[in-house]
Amino acid sequence: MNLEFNEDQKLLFETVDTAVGRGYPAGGRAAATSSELGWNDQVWSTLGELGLAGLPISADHDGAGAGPVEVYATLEAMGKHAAAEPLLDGVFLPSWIIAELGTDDQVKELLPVLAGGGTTIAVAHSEPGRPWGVAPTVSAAGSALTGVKSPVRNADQADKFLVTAVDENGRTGVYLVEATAEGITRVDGRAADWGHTSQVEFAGTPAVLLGTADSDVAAGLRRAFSRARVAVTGEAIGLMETGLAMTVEYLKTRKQFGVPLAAFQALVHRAADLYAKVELARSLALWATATVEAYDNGASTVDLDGAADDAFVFVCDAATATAEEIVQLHGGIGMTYESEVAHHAARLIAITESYGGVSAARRRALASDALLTPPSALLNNADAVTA
Amino acid sequence: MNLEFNEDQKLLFETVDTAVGRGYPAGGRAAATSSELGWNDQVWSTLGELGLAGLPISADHDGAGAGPVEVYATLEAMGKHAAAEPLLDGVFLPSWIIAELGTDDQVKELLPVLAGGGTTIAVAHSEPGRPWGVAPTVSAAGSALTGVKSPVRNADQADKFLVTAVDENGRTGVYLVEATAEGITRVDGRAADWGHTSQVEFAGTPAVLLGTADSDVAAGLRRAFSRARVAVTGEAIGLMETGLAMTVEYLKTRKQFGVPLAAFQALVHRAADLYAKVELARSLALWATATVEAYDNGASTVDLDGAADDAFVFVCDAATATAEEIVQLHGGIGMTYESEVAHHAARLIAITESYGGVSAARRRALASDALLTPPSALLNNADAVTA
Amino acid sequence: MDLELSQEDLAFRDELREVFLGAIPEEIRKRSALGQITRDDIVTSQRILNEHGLAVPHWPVEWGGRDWTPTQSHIYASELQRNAVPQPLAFNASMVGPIIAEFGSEEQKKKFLPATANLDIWWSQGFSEPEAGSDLAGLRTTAKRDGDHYVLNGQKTWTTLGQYGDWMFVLARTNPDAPRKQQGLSFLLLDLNTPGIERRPIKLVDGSAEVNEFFFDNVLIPAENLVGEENKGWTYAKFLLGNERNGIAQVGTGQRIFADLAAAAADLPTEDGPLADDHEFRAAMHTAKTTLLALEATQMRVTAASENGQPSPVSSLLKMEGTQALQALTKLRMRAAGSDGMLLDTESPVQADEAAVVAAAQYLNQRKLSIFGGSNEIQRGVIAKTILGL
Amino acid sequence: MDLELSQEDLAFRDELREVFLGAIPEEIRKRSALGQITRDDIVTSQRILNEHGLAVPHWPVEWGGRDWTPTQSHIYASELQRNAVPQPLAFNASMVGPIIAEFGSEEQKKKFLPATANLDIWWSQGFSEPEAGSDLAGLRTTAKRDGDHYVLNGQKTWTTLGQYGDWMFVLARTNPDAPRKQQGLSFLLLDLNTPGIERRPIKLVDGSAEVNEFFFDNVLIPAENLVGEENKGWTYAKFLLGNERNGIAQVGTGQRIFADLAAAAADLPTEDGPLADDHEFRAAMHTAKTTLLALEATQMRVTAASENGQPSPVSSLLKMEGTQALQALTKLRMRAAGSDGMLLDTESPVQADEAAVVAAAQYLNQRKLSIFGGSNEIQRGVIAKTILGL
Repeated sequence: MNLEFNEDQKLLFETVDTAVGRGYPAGGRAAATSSELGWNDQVWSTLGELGLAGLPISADHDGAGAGPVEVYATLEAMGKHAAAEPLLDGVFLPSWIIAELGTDDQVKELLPVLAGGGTTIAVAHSEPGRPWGVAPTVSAAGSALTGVKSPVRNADQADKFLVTAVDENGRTGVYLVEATAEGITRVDGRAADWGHTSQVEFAGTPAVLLGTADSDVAAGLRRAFSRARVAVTGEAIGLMETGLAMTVEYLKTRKQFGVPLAAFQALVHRAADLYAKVELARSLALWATATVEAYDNGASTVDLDGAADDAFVFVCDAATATAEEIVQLHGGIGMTYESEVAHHAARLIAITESYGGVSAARRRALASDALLTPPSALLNNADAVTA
Repeated sequence: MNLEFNEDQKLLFETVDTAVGRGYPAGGRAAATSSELGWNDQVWSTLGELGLAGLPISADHDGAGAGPVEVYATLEAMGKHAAAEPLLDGVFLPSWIIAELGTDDQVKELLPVLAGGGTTIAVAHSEPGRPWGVAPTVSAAGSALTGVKSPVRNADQADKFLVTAVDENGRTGVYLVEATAEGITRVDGRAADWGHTSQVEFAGTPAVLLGTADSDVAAGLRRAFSRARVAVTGEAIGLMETGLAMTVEYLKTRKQFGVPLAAFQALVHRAADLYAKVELARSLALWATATVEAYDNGASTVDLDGAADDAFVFVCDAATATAEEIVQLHGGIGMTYESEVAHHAARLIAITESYGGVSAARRRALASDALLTPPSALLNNADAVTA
Repeated sequence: MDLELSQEDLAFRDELREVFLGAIPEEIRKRSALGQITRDDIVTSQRILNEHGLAVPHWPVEWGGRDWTPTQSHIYASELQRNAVPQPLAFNASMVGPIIAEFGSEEQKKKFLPATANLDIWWSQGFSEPEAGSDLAGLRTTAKRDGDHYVLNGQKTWTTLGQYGDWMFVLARTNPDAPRKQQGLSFLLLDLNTPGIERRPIKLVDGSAEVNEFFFDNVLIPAENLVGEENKGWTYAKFLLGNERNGIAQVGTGQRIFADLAAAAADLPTEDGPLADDHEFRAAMHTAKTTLLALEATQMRVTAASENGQPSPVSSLLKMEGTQALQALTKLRMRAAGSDGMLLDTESPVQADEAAVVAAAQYLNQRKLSIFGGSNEIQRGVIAKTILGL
Repeated sequence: MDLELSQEDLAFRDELREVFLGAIPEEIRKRSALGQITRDDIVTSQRILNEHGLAVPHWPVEWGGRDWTPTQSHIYASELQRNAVPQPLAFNASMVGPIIAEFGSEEQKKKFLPATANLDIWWSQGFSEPEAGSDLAGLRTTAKRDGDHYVLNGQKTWTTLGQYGDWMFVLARTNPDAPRKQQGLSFLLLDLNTPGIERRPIKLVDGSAEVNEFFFDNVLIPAENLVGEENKGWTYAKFLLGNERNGIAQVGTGQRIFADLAAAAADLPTEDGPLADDHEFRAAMHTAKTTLLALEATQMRVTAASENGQPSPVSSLLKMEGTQALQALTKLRMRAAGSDGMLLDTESPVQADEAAVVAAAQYLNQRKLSIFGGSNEIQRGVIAKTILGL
């Protein structure tokens, strides 16, 4: 019974914290996202040198073979600085999809490249006006894709795309596309959090099916996205913690009516409530991370997707409330592009709409048969006895 | 376009306020509900002398023929003092049911008696463990009722009961039963707000069908209960206003750490939020009251039941929040039977479970086809033009 | 009680709609609804309204006012909002105009009021400062009298749409030795073409650039541009606070967003069917609907009190609760848009629905509602003090 | 990380369950779950626990303590709550016992500790006063030394279950001239059979009579009943605050209520089917469930910190958030009960389900959770000050 980082995990957190922090002084996220790349090249190189691209990739494929706790620690440290490097979306997530669905040859070919760092694969699943959980409209006729994906994060820098599409037989598959392949039209823009994002249109674009026609694509994708939902809660916790810390600092230093804002008890109590909210969210994020770890260790009773939905919903609700409150407690300053806290808020909000978004996750959680099962954080202590 | 009391209505409010206030000094509700009657006999007599029993009963039947605004004004004034007299449950509600469903002879016989004051009829619709909106389990075989109704408010003092029951043909009807009829077993207790309340069991109890076998009982009951839901929002507003006022007074006078509680900004801001909540609730309660009035005046576009549900839900949510907050801001004192504010809170909570309760009202509102129609408080200004 | 507009009021409303829908170009109203209005849209719209006598109806009659009843004023504000007509620039129509009309000299009235009504002069507001936001009276910008001029030094910020400003009305300290900080402030009119002014846009995190800061370095203001008396500026500024209650809760705007969202929800799909059938969405819409009804009914109560010549204490909650209702609606709109709100600022158009594309940025932008124009924290303090006596 | 109890801990848990479910009578646990526990239930239960060495496990070993690991203590608190076992009387087991064990004389330990553990003495708490609730240090009850006695005068209130009290531990002012109000307080043990004591029940609005007030008129306390040093009482009282963190969030209680409610919901009908299928109910249950998981995980983090010998700052939020989660569940229970919660205190049994009958009164009763034992307002202040440095 333990939700703590071990010593290695603590060291990992500190290493990432230090490395990312160096590249993200005040204004760091604004500078990174407004650059050509969309992130900080220096930080990205350092992360690569530290071997973090290969963090969750198995050692057989030149990765570190680390588990979900290491992923969480890394992303929390990045969230602390509102870092924009596409470790999760451009490396971890595609690596999970490839590991779930790829043929042996594909896995052997693709994962070592991802683990080596310096390359990203953009996952193109969302479509305009289309719910996350239904079949895509992009069609895969033969080995050519046609249709529109949007938004696709960091598509402008990706070397490849993983694209969900439906073949002639109505089967959904994931297809690997080279970014330089013919018939691709990109419309570049930004997300609400200023991360580079694009609409990507395919017109007869050559593609390769990931895995084989009889893979259980739905389950594989679901697991990979569940991992991403849990991982991104780590980033959210880092963002919330720093957002709260900046707000507390602001209350201590900013004066109105001749006294620091911290003299106004109404604001102080709201900061205390926010602290409680963030810590509860952290606890649930850690629990979900430990749940993924237990799943990976073969625990048979684990509901990976359910735990991911529960944690994602809870953390996203806290993230929304935190985004609103840290801005409100800063006043006008908190609305400006120049302020750190505004970028934390914007990124938190973008997280709540990631991987299908919080509304869809809540719908799944509420529809789940397991909803009314009494909660127990411990896997082997679930039988709540009632009088 | 007007939600104000006219001069007569203002006078009515002041009259009731004064009359009830005299009988309800500090501790008034506790004293009234713990008495044999369950209310204050003196106040009840005064209300009768003022002709308030007959307030909404038509002049043809010896009533005042007043409308929903007068009912609202009366109940808000009673709510101000947390008064326990059964004007709504024991007189107005049965009079509406009788007016909706009774035969001409029944109406002529019963309404003048109710209008005369001094008698009450208890409406027995709720059944244990049974949702409000489904057919009753009490059976009406021939003209004899068998089954259990609970809770029935002020059943111990009622001269008659109006009982919903299902006949041999599966038709729901409302039956008139003398309180002294044979086969009645009463188990007396109290509601959470200390109002006298009973379980009433019928075993072959003689009864008379209200109206005829082909009356539209469902619609008639729905309208009568919608009127009751709107009327009780008036009582709730009175309770909330006084509850807030007592809390504000407490904040001003009660000292902790050597200063009045009003020196603690966190508490003051919460009082301000509470004020806003109460005033919004009042606005919606007044609007629903005006809507009933428009309905009575023949406005064809009025959705009486929908407006009643919307107002009841909104006011009950505010009532729950107010009950919790006025107790919390008082601390331990607010929990005690001796304190006024505790009785206000308890009565507010009881209101939220009246007439089927807030959860069922919300279910109806959310299932309504009208839900997504853009809101307009004005009946002839509803066409919101969109760009 | 009465839930109907009178025949006269209905006729009045229909006249307004004829102008709003007939004379104001549809594409302007559409951009306005999407939060993408341009400077020219605002100018065009206000000049059309002015042409029809509808830009400054609450001014004194001799300067273009209409002497409407409170009900008529309520209808006017409501119809502007419902129809997404760009509101007459508040700095002109609701702020500096009424102040000049009330406290200005005859020369000032003649020089400024017609041009202000017609938006020939675009006014900016020079009140807030970096260290004087909620605590406005703590402002530090000084205007030192020197012969025929005041010499202005200091900084103003949060100047909404200041990038278009021709003139600015400035609250500045003319007597630094006044015993109370509210004393010693004066209300001055400043031509923004005067030398010594630096103007910098402040970009907001949603990407908009609607607020600005201004730096003043020995800027000369002719003494004739002092409004009213020297050192009485606080009185004039406070005059604004109670001046404009109509439309403060923006119920008409809320109704319009509700209608748009309800219409969109029929077509917006979820995994389980149209969003319009989604329970969480319906529950949130029910809260929004009843809140808007309660706000509109509250506005009716305030209007009735005005008809009776009394201020209603209830009006002070309209800003706070109206703001929160609008913010709740923009959040709902963002959730309805989902990931389509996460691609914007593109060079070419994208396939996603336009209203969805701007939804998340709009949500972020509208966080300002509870901050600017008297934060909700300030409103709570006002309610507690003036209404509850706390 | 590890989401499993070790084999040792599982065995430990199962041993506890054997006592909790095997030795504690089922009807006592049932009454406890319904909030209808009697004095005798509490005494019976504690004596059974004591017999099995489970009444005061966190006391020093020589007085019955078990020297458990933090994990074991966590399991113990959780299992008591989950199984609705009446907790050992907090005044005995968690308050006066640990204080006497830590600060009392040998005579006091011998005289009081075994009887306290076995609930042969029922202790009441004499801390709060009418003018000293949240501001405990402002208390006014005096204990003036007079020869071999202290003479007690004043009033105590909010004494939970004081109607059963045999003895009371009293915080009283022995030095009214101390420079700070926290100084000059002493911790005294008072036999409630001493002359000069008046005891009055305080009825709560839910109908319960579990709190009392006490009036002291020249009550003589033998000087030997002073615990520790004179005027050091505040130190001893504060010792309690950090002393008992296990179970403070009452997660086990929440899990039990959740389980009961989930089971009931399958049978509770609404107009549209079982409550278990109702969307509003499911949404509220999801919030309750994730909050309970988050609280349990937080408790795990606090326990881990204790294992490492460090206090976790997170523990201070457990009271506040745990309280709110329980209150949310009692509200849900009330809504599920509907009108069946509106008939209680009947002479004969009624047809409605017992859990439904008590639901509304329980909801009202549980409002105390966020008030007593350090109100949530006090908790926010503590978090702000000690954790955030505000």
